[in-house]
Amino acid sequence: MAKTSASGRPSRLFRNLNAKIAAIPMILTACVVFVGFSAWTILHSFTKSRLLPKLDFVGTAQYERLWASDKWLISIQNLVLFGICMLVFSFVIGFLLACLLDQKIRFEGMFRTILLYPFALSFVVTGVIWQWILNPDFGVQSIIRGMGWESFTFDPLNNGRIVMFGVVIAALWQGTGFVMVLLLAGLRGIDDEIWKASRVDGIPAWKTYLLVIVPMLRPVFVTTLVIVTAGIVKVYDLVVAQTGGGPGISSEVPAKYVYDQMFLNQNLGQGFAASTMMLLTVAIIIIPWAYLEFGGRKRG
Amino acid sequence: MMHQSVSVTDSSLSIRGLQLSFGAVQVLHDVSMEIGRGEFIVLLGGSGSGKSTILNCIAGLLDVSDGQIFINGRNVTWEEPKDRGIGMVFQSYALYPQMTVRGNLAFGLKNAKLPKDEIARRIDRAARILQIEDYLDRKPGALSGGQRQRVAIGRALVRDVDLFLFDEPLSNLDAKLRAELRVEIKRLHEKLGNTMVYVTHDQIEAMTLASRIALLRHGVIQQFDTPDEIYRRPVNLYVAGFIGSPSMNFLKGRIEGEDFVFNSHRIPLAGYDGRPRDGEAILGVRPEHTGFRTGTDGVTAKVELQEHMGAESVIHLSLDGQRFALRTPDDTHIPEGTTLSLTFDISRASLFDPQSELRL
Amino acid sequence: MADFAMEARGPRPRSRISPRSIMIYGTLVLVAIYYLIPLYVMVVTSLKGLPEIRLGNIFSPPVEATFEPWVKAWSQACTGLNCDGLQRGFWNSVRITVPSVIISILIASINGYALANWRFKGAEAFFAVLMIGAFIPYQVMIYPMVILLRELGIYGGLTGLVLVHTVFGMPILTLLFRNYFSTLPEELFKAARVDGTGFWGIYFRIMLPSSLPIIVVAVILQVTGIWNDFLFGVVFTRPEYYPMTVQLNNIVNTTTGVREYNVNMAATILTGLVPLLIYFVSGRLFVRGIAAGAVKG
Amino acid sequence: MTKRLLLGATAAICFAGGAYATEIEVTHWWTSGGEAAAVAEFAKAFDATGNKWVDGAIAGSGGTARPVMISRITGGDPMGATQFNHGQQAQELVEAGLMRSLEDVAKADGWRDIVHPASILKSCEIDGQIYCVPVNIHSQLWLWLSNAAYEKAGVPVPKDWNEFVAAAPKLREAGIQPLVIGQQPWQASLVLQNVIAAIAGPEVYGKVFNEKNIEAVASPEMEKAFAALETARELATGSNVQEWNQATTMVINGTAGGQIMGDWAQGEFAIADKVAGKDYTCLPGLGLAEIVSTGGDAFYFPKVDDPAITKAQEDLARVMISPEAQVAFNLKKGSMPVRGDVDLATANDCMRKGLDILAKGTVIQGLDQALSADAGTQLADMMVQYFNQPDMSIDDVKKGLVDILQFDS
Repeated sequence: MAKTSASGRPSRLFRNLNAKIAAIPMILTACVVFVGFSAWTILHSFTKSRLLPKLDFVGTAQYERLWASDKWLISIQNLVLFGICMLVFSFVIGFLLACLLDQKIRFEGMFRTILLYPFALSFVVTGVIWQWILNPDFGVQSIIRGMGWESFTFDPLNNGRIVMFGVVIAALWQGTGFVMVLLLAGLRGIDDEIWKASRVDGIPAWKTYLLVIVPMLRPVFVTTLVIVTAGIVKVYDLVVAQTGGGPGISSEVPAKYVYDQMFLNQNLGQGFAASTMMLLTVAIIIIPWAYLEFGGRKRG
Repeated sequence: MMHQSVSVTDSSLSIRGLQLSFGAVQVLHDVSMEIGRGEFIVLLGGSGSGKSTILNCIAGLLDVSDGQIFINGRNVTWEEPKDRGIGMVFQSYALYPQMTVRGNLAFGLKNAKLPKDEIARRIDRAARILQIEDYLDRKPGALSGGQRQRVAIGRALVRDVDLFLFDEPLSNLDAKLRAELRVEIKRLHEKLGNTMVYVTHDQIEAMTLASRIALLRHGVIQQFDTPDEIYRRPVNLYVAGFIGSPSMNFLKGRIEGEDFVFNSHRIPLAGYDGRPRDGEAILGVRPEHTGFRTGTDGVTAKVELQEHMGAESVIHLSLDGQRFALRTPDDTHIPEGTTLSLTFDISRASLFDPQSELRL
Repeated sequence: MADFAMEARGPRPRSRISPRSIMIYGTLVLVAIYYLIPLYVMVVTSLKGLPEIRLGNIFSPPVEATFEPWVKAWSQACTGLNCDGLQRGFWNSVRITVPSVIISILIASINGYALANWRFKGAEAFFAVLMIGAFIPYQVMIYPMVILLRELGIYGGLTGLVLVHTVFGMPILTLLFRNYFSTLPEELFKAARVDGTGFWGIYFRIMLPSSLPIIVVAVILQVTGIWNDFLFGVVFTRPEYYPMTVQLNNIVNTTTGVREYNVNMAATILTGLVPLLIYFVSGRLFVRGIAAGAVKG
Repeated sequence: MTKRLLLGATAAICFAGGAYATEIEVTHWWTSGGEAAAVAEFAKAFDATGNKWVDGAIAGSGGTARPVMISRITGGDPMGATQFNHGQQAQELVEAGLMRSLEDVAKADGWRDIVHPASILKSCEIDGQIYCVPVNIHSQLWLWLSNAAYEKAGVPVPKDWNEFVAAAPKLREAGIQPLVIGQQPWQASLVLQNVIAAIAGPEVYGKVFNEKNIEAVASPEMEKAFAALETARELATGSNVQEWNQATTMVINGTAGGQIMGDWAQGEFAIADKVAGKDYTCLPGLGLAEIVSTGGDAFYFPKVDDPAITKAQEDLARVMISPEAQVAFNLKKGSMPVRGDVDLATANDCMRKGLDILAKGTVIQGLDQALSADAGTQLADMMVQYFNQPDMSIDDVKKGLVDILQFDS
């Protein structure tokens, strides 16, 4: 395959030629879709495109409007709140469950399946079903009131101040199982001798988990973090199905803002500006990390 | 030793000015070797010395940054591994898990589109030589470590090539199997007469198998010579310290005329194999080249610990606060704290320049 | 990785009934109940008649179980003029999911293989871009994607949709395959090269046969994602290709008229059945594959 | 092109029924029982012309259906016809040359003479060309009252907004929610539209929304409207349903006194077997003014090359505006026909009221015709915030309204 020229050294381009050919779909996706489309989006965020994308530049007007918009600011607050809750709870609960399942218990497969099945359902389904369960008129609240506790109030979806927690409850129901499985898989990958060593040293189990196992699980945590965070940033269907952004606009999220601007308001420019801001935030967080994690590492 | 001197024209493998860098890190520095037909070359060194890297370059599994590689006089620097006429054996055996032993052996030959009967013939021969006929139809998962390594060797064997590459093939085996297979590899080499390049960190494997050893450190060849030469006349302190177990003892002192002056002792250098000059020097004496008797004259040292090995023993001493080991065929127990008077076999000792660390 | 042990490794409980094991099982049972409640509500509701739903509470079992809602959801519910329920979209969903899953996994596994075993200059940079791409909300990509597909001349058909699913599934799948392939012994790959196997030979004959666990993970992730997809299905194809989720949306999202909650729930369960089934069948392999593909970074 | 032909051929084989019929795909978001039945009338009438209606229903008007429609049209694989809210929303597609002008058909058939009120066809006109077929008129200006609720509270059913406000305390005492407003943004802006049109009057409404006259916002008439808005917020306190039909359900079962909603609410009453005048009362223009608004639906026809489809598009346009289809469709849909020369003998009380006003009363433009989609959504977002945040003052609404009008002018 290598084209050996007279000087002996073949052109760099032709080394691993097949590997490069095979990577063409990836390279095209990365360049055309992710870089190209992003550039297209950023470019159009400086225009006043409405129903159709047009190169009709208006400077930073879309961004000024974006940051003056209550809806956008609320969206961001909500996303931060949702993101923190999701990360903290899904990791803590997921890890605790993984540890429990890792205790040589009976029926492990059954428990695992129960914890994981919601992951197979779409967010739309999750949203609809939790909208129901949290409905104060015939869900949990009415059941508990029916049992005699008349003053019981639990109506997150109807209370703008706590609506995001209602969304978090549903999202956790769907996503924690997956986090649990990832971490469980990580736990299973840990050498048995670590456990022996910690038992010989007389370290209590919880301490071993916290001080020895968790640091060893770093790669799993990283992969899980990527998947969970990507899901958080993109959260849309769940909110639409569960609250529709309501009550009022108290459960709006950035992805929904983008979508609504593009398709309901017919203001593409504004939607693009919002997605550019999302993109920028993601890039600021991800690029240094991705560089450390995936870049600059060589085979030795 | 048949192949002590090799003419370039007869070389089976020739490496010229090999350089390799990963980014800013240079892994190999100007490595050159001429290897004759039928030689058994061992690349020896600690981890990170670049020994496996050289092997991978020879195999074509790594692209070199500079330099050339010739196999049987043909420039193969940029050839694909399969076209270089090599067979390779790996530490982890690297058997294809989903194929039977026969499948593993046949895989490369099928890729080369050899006729069926030729493939069968070669597999039969290899299986006979390696005594793996009985489990040709098993999968690698059903084999023991030793059996797997035989199959791995067989995979190189069936390729019917002149150059075999071994990448620490015995490291995953237990001590007993390792010793057995070592002998088998030696026999195999004598029987087939192929050129072999063998990477190991184990000096016993190196000493017993090699016709020549290339000792590497930080991607630089320290010494490339017969085991005997490396043992007798290490070119520098590193080589001297690396070869031999326990390691060579080093005494700091100076050369004054015909004597090596160490603390207040004068050790005559008569019979030294080399040309010492006056000045600072380090005397290297192997534990097995040190004699002793109980007594307090001359160079003396106190016994700290004695390791008994049945046939022989190693005595660890303190020589003016410095550690010193000696090896003796005598296994009689010498109590701790006994003062011994030492004598050195200067004809088999080495002197080094403390600055350049080179042998004088 | 081949002999990866799947046994639990925590400290072994000393006796069967100890305060410790009561705590463990107690917690697990409580959590399991929490997880099962929504499924229970869905099933129970789907078996009730509409009057019963209006009167009773959502947790009570049906007084008179009826399969009417299921029949209706599957074969009678109307979406627009077509009153043949979910079955209309079922085969379309299969037609979309099967090629999309196969092609997206094939391409992602080749990417992962090229990244893990044939690192060439710049490969990691493309991979990093791909990873960032995993965070971009899909909605943003709709218009440029429409333009791209139009220019390629594959807008509106299955090919375009398969391409879209392949592209958007690529980041996470490539990550998984790359991680998985780098856990396979590198010497195996080297041995194959010495044996004269090329890029594709190694991929098809060495790598793919060894990657069943991670393929299972990829299949589950992709089937779940693609089967549940609604947006791409409607935006990038014509009605003749509309997947089942379009009917589900039309049944569930219709805001005028009486809400037939029982039919909604039956439709929801029916739509979710395929991913759930794949899930239950291969759940054990899923954990194993995750262990192989996600654990080693 | 070959590919498209091939696909077309496959499709034809799949639907092998009408071998020579031209298939035309019609996208719309009418999926509920009543709506689908209405669409079926169009489909039936169209199929009778020898063509074939291929239904592309997608539930969820703006958010779901619109990206589909726009993608299909800009993606170069357009449907034969598509529902769109008429007004400013489709203008860009027309300007981009993606939509087909129906001017020839309209001229030939004299649409400008048939369609009543004329303003409804005006919304389809861009640069003097007709681009869409209006199919119905929905008035958004209605107050729906539960007779049962008032009976329970022991007060007579109000005849206008003022009585409604006066009766509210009695309802509260009886544990009934006086006014129910769903918490979706558009429902909140509907309330604003109603109070401005009914209390400030059609003239001021026109000045504010059509002319975007900033001074009009500060007029004394508008002050009254804003005061009514504050009252509405008070009356709606405690209502926590999301969707409009959930709110309507509360009116139906008497747990709420009234709801401000468009005439599509009638469908809900009808399904619950409630009779207008007996079980519920409908007040157009909050009972204060004889007005209806002319919101409504329209169909647009994307440009296609295929002459057969072009021909079928014309057939479809003619079918949609034909008197027979208009009657059949609108009876099922619960909306008013776009032509004054048809007789809806079977229309119920409320629809009669609407038709009467349409014939002689004042007609105003709906918000989605008067405002751009962007401004409309901004307005809705502001209004929903107003109804949900007790600390937001009416002055904020005034200021916000001015901003939005300036933005849109």
